[in-house]
Amino acid sequence: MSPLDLLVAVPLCCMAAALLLGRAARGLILLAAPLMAGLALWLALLPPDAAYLVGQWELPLGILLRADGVARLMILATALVIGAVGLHALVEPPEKPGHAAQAETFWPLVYLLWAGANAGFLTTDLFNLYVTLEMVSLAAVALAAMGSLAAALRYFMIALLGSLAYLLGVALIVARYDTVDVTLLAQLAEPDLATLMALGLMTAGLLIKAALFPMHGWLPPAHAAAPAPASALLSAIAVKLGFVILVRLWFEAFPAITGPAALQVLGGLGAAAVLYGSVQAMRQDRLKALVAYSTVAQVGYLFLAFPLVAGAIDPGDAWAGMTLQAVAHMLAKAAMFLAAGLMLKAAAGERIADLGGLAQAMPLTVTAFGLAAVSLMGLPPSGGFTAKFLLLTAAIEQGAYLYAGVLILGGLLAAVYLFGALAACFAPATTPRTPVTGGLRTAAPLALAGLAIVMGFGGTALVELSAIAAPWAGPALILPEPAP
Amino acid sequence: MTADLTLLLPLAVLWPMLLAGLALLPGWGPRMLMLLPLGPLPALAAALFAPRDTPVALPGVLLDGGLDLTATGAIFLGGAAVLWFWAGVYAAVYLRRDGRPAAFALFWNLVLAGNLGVFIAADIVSFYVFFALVSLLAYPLVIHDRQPASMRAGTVYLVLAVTGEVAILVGLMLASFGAGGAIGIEAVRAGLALPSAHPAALPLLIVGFGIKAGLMPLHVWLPVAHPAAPVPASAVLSGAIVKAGIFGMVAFLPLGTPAAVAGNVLTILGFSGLFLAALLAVGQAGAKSVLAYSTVSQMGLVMGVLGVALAAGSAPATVLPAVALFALHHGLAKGALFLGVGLAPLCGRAWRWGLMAVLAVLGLSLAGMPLLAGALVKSAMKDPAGALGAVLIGLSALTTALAMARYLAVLPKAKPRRRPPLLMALPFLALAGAALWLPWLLYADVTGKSPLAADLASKLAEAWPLGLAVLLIAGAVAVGLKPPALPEGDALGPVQRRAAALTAAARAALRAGSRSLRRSRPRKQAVIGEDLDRIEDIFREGAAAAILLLAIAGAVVAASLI
Amino acid sequence: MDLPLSDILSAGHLYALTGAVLVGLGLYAFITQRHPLRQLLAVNVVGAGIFLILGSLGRGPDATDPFPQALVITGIVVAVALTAFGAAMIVRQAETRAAAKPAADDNARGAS
Amino acid sequence: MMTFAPLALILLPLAAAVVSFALPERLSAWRNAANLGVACVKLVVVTYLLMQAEAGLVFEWRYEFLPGHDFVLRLDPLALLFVTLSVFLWLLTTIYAIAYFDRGPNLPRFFGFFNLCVLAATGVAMSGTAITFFLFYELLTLATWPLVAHKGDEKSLRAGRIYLTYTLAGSVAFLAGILWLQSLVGPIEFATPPDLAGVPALTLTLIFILCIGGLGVKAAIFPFHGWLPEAMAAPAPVSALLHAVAVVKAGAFGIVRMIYDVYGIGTVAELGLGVPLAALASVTILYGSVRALMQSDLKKRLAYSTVSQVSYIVLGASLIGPFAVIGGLVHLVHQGIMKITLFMCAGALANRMGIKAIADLDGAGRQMPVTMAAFSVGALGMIGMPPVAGFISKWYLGIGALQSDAAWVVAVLAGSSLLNAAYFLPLLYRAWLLPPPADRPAIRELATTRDRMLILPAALTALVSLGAGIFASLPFSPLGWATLIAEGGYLR
Amino acid sequence: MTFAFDLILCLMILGTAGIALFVRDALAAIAFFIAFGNLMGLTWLGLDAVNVALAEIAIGAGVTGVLLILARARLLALGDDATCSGTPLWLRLGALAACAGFVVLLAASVLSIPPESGLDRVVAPLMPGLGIENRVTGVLLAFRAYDTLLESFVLLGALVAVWSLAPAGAWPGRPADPGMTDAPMRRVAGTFGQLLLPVALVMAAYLVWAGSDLPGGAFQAGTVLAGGLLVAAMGGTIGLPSSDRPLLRAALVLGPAVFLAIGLAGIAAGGLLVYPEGMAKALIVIIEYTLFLSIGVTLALLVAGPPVPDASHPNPEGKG
Repeated sequence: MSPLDLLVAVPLCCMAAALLLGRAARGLILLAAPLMAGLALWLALLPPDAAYLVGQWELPLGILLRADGVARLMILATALVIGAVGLHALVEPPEKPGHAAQAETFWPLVYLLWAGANAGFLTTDLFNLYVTLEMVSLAAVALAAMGSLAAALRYFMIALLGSLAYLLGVALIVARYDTVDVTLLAQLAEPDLATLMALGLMTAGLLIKAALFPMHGWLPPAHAAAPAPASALLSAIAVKLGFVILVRLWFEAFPAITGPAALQVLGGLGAAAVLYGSVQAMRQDRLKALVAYSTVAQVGYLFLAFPLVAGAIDPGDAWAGMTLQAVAHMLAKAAMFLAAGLMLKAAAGERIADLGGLAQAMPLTVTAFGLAAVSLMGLPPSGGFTAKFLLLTAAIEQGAYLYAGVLILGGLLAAVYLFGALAACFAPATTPRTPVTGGLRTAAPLALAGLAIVMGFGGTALVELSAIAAPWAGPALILPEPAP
Repeated sequence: MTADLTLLLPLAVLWPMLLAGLALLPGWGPRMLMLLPLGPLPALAAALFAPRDTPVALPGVLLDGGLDLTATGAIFLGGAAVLWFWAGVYAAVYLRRDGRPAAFALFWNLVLAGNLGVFIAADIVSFYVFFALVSLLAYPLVIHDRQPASMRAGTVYLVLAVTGEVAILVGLMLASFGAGGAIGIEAVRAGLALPSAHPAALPLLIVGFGIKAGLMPLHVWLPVAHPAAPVPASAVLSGAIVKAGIFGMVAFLPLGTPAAVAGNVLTILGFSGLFLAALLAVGQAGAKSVLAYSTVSQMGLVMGVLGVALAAGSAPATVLPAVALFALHHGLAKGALFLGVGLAPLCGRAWRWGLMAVLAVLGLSLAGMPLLAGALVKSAMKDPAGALGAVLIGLSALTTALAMARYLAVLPKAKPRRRPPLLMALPFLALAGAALWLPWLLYADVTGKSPLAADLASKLAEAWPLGLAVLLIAGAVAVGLKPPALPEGDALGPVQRRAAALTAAARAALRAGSRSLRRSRPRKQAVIGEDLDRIEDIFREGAAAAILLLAIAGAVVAASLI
Repeated sequence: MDLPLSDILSAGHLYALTGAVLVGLGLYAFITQRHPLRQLLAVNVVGAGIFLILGSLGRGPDATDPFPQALVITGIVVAVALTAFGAAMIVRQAETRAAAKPAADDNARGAS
Repeated sequence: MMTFAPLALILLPLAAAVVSFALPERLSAWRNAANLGVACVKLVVVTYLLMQAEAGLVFEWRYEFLPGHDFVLRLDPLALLFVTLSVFLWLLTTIYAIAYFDRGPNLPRFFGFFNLCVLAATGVAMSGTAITFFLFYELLTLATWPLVAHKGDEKSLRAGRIYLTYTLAGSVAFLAGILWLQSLVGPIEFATPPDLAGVPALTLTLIFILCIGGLGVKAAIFPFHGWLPEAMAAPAPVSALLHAVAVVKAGAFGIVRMIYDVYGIGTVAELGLGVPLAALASVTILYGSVRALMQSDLKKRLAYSTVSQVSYIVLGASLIGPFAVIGGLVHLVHQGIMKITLFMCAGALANRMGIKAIADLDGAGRQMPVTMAAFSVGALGMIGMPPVAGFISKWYLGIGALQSDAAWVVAVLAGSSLLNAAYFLPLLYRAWLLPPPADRPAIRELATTRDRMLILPAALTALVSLGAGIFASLPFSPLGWATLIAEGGYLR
Repeated sequence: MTFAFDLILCLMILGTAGIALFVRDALAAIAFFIAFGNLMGLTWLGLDAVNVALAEIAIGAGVTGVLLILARARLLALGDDATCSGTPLWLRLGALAACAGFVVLLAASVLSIPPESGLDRVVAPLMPGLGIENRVTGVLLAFRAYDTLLESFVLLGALVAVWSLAPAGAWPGRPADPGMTDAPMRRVAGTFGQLLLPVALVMAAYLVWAGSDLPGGAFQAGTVLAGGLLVAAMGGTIGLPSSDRPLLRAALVLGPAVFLAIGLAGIAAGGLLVYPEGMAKALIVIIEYTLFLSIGVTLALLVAGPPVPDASHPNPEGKG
């Protein structure tokens, strides 16, 4: 018995059960959320070398599941986010009015996403990652389609392209090395054309999935149009899988062959994403579009961290900064989308200018939005701050002033657009408000935002957690002995 | 026993403050007005009985300040106490129908406290605090009747007072620093004498005290403010409060060490004030204005003498007693003259003649009529004043006499058949008596010389300017010559108008400038916005994604190959 | 009949090259085609090319590696699943547009 | 056990904030009780701590919030000075705010953030490391924003936006500065200043500029002062708080920490950074005064006055002389007490009689004599009129400037005093000497409990500012405490 | 097979692919795509990968082709003929340059890798432990069963995703009738379907059984089953079920669920998807049969598309 398999198996069981239960499947989340949170916690507390060969088949062939720090943090955050979003969706219908199909299919898709994300975070197998990537993409596109079909179709096409690029890279790796396991590739990889080509293709494909500028085009329309719980899942989780796979590729499988210049390509794109996403976010007059562009900017930080991690003498801080940024963004962005959904519903409009009076009408929801904004802006005390602080420290220590500048500027720009939205809530109401509050509805975003803030207090523990079995920390993973 | 008597010093300032506090109690205002004379009594006691040069430390107050009564200070303190006392008695009657007795009592007592405190402060911080108290809180007294003229006068007063305060503050800072951070007045004065003293310290102090004391170009507030106040307030303003400025100079001028520049400037300004102000006084239409200018003139004399002494490096002991004595006489006499202005309308017939007689004697005394107290103190001043100074002082009798004649001429007409109330006449007479008597009494003590030692004949001979003045007045009256009508505050009006015009111009320029700045902001935002939209549309295309995918893959490969 | 080419180009490489060209063709079509259904078709061609590379490079002199074969089968199934979803979306989008258009036309007519 | 004392000072307002947020409006009495109770308890704690500190004890609480970066709360004398000030003024402001709002909208929010501000200000004071300082500094920004935008009208929102733009830009500059410095010398603890010997002078200068620039935004140093007058859109208790204790003081306090506890006097002097900073502070002093003179709105005039006055603290810190330090530190307290008096009075005038513009002040002294008397004391103190406390600050600053061979500063002080007089005295003139407009109804100033709660805090601070001046050399006076700090820390 | 055969096959593949991609008419494009798929199947045969060949022909060409035809038909009914649209020349040239460069790079990479069956050596010794012969099945259902497990859920997820597209008012409901509109044709299809369905069932069952040792397996078999079901539905032999039928749900979930259950049961034996010694073959067969059933139904419903509003209740969002 190990959380490594249960974390994938439980959501799959839930998906099957949801299909069997039909409409009654909604309540399943009441069981799944605590169960998964418990499993995720269990995972986080496992000994550092926790690993697992599926079916006990040895490596070049089999699939290795492993709980490193990144996986632990991401899975914990995923459990919290999906749990909260699910509980929220229990009382706040995630579907468009009248779309019974969406109401029913929402749940199996969520569990598919959950299983896919967890499987992806845990596995070290590149092909297995492809399958999980598709699980997540499929669920994500379907969830996005609940809002805008056109946006979802565009998302689908571009995501498909990304998947194929990744698959092509995997194909080259399989052919070249006869294995797709990251830990093995770390020992085998050589900087020849095929490997580089594979790395380039996989990277480019995954950047699409991660929505890094300039491949982010699909994200804002899809995330902005989807129902709030769906948007929350998309922005929080779907884009993170691409990021995690890239981390596996660049820092675990191929650190030996990725040159500093290549890292600068990613870092540069990340920096550009921060600035571009922020500028676009500032220009939006619809709340959810703003939040979606904020995701574009926030994703930029993740990649801006790549050269910082690689360039650090002691990469622990930058690594933790990168990981915590992902986690903090998950929590905060999910909270923000949920809150935004409630606010827009109460405002009966989708523009920022419609938000007037909400600070009075639904203070807790606006508080959740505000707390999430604090984390996204990187203001203390929050997970976002801890992450940016670590990254900024690393950037300055390395003399990477350009990145440091972008980190600082990005926070400021975020403040400009997020406070703009927040301020709109304080404006007097133009029409009477019918607040949408109460119970899980408000509690979910508030809890998530609160967690994003609380993260700021547990910095040391989180940094230590992120460092578990990190690629830079020491020798490669000691594989468990196969059963006799 | 001595220790107990030193406590008179803090009591001298705390007692009026207590009275001021009582005035704040609702309904106590009129009562406190009656109690005004009580204020200076502890100070009087202190001046008489408190031991000299025995500092009283007040730990914890301000910067660990203290009080100290010097011999010179005692004369100032005593004179001021007498003046305030009688003026208080006068005020209690004069203002008995006043609409704001509480306010008057409050500020009267506060100013009193400040005024007395100035004379007994031992450290510069306390000194400055008292000085500010007397300086600024006199403002409500000036504008007490709320007439437009008073308000205008008050504004002028306040502007110059604040300017003076700042000058003094900065001067004291510089001086204190020059003295190694010491705050004792003696130490600071010694520090000012050092070559290392900041060059700006002394000029700033002279300017600051000069404003208060009516040094010539800085005197403009005085002729407008003194007449504006109620009569008793005018009396103390001109008689006692102005002395605070003089005392400041007395306390801080580093006498004994030649300071040529500062001394000569002070001399020139002081003596020119002596004559110019007196001449301006002749041109005034109001009795109080005449007196105010006369004060400027008299104070000019004091400051001229101080300037001479400063430039010459005369020892303090040779100068200060004379100055103190002169100030005492002037304060009491001027107080009496002001009270006389208030009495004049109330004195019909015989009373008026009596009044005029006393006033004339006082005027002659001020002018230096031999055998009167004024001549005595002037003669004391001539020693430190140097040769030229002595001549000038002698000549000033002419101008002073003219001014006094003018004063008598413009004294308000009496309403028929009025007789002054006792409690107003008594203070007047008491002050007049004190002015004429006290210098005689103290002369020997203070200067160490006998008041009668000088040759009477030579004194009479020196009084020729006074005789000339009498002739001139007689002539003028005979021909019906009228003096030119000069405005109160002479140069003040034109300067104010110029200043107002300048301010308006500056305002307009500023406004125009800021408007032009605001206008020139280009509006390009929309264009950039459209471009951004277009870029974003491109990114949303699958084709773009595909090409970018290839480009990024290529870039990663290329970058790895580098 | 043996072309001299066969000396330098094994069958595995030949199919792999074909796969590479298929990927390129598919990509080109994906970029230049506008209709989503045609793009979907292009994506399928790209996928086929990739599978071909994957499989053919596992073609040894005596046997074909079962590992890439299994991956290809998995890939094909995933591809068909996605294609089905994509096709359904394309059709639904067309339906929605068609449903919206007459209403818009009616409005236009009513207005004029 | 007393190691937790600093933590308690943080947690108490947090508890009050939570209670305020949580209690619904109908339980406002409980909320008020909680706020006042916590404020009183804090006062007791601080009094106790002061007594302990007098005995030389220094409390410290430490927690490693990131590897290598400690979160340190440390109550050294300087911290205690600021803490005492904030705790004392907060109690009064709370009383005042309760009366001021009475039954306004959104009060749970207001009091919640209000308490978060206390928390942040206390935290800023007690921060033992640069990072801890930054954390609270930023929290302060965030907690203040909803207060500035409290009214929610166009003006307030605009003010909030401007406030944030300035302060966030400032804090990132500050963050960049300290991180840069940390990357060179390791974590910065105020108690043990870092060894800067190996760092190139240019780098140090740049870092100094970044940090001071960042802190200078909150301290409203020219040209970063723009937010402050705008923030006047906030309700009066907020203005009082922003100006007197929390925001501007945090900036000024930070500058003091930077100069004395991070760089050290020697390094600052060596780099020649003191004089330019003093010059900038001087420019701010004069500029703020001139701008104040041009305002027609009462609160705006007070705001520009704050711009001017806070730079005295910076000036004192940058002059690097024993007296100047004392002057700066003591002005931190004096300005706080006097300015809060002025703002509470301005708020009371607006609240009771609707007086906002200076032109409306006519006759206010007759109708609200206690308020105006308190106002007058504050104003005279600002001018530097003895014996109100402001005079003591100016005195020390002046002497300090001379000690540091910067006699020109004395001229600045003099000019500023004149300008202060020029913009404050007309207010007093109007209030006391001009008749009230005929259409203004007569009021009884202290009729109800609420009126007394509104006005008496200001009267008390006015008395305190008088007392702080008159009894300046008592050991527990602000001056005494500032001297203790200076002797203990900076004049070695 | 000779090199020349390989070469010609490759050229034909490229040719059909080119036509499929660039021919104007959509139906022609799809037809060529199906041809392309079949040629690909041949290629896989040429590569000695029969399992893949079966999958490619059945799924890659067959199911995908039907899917595309059906989609095209539905689009055509809506007035969208899905023809090639003109793109600007600069875009074409740019794309051409980019793709050509990319192909060159890719080709160079591909050529740098020697084709060899590296992992065959690893797989071969493990096969006896499983008790089955087909190495591909071994990889699919044992060594990398985890992939396959997830994949089966992907397929299920795809159906859920398709269902989620159902228009308002169509839930729960049946997919649009894929039946022939032409009556004679429908009758032919009907008859054919009555015949084919049982045949398909039998054939599929055989494919599954064979899959253990010979080429074949659950996916290929499932496709055959789906084909049979679809043809039967076209002819009206069977009606497509409503999406909320419990039996249907059970059929869909059965395969993945059993797979998952067996995988979880393996935890008792040491870990996820661990087959106890000696039971591997039996378990694999169980998985294959259940999976085949579910895959068949899933694929058939995938092709059929999302439920549509009941014809008796006209819906404004329905087909025009």
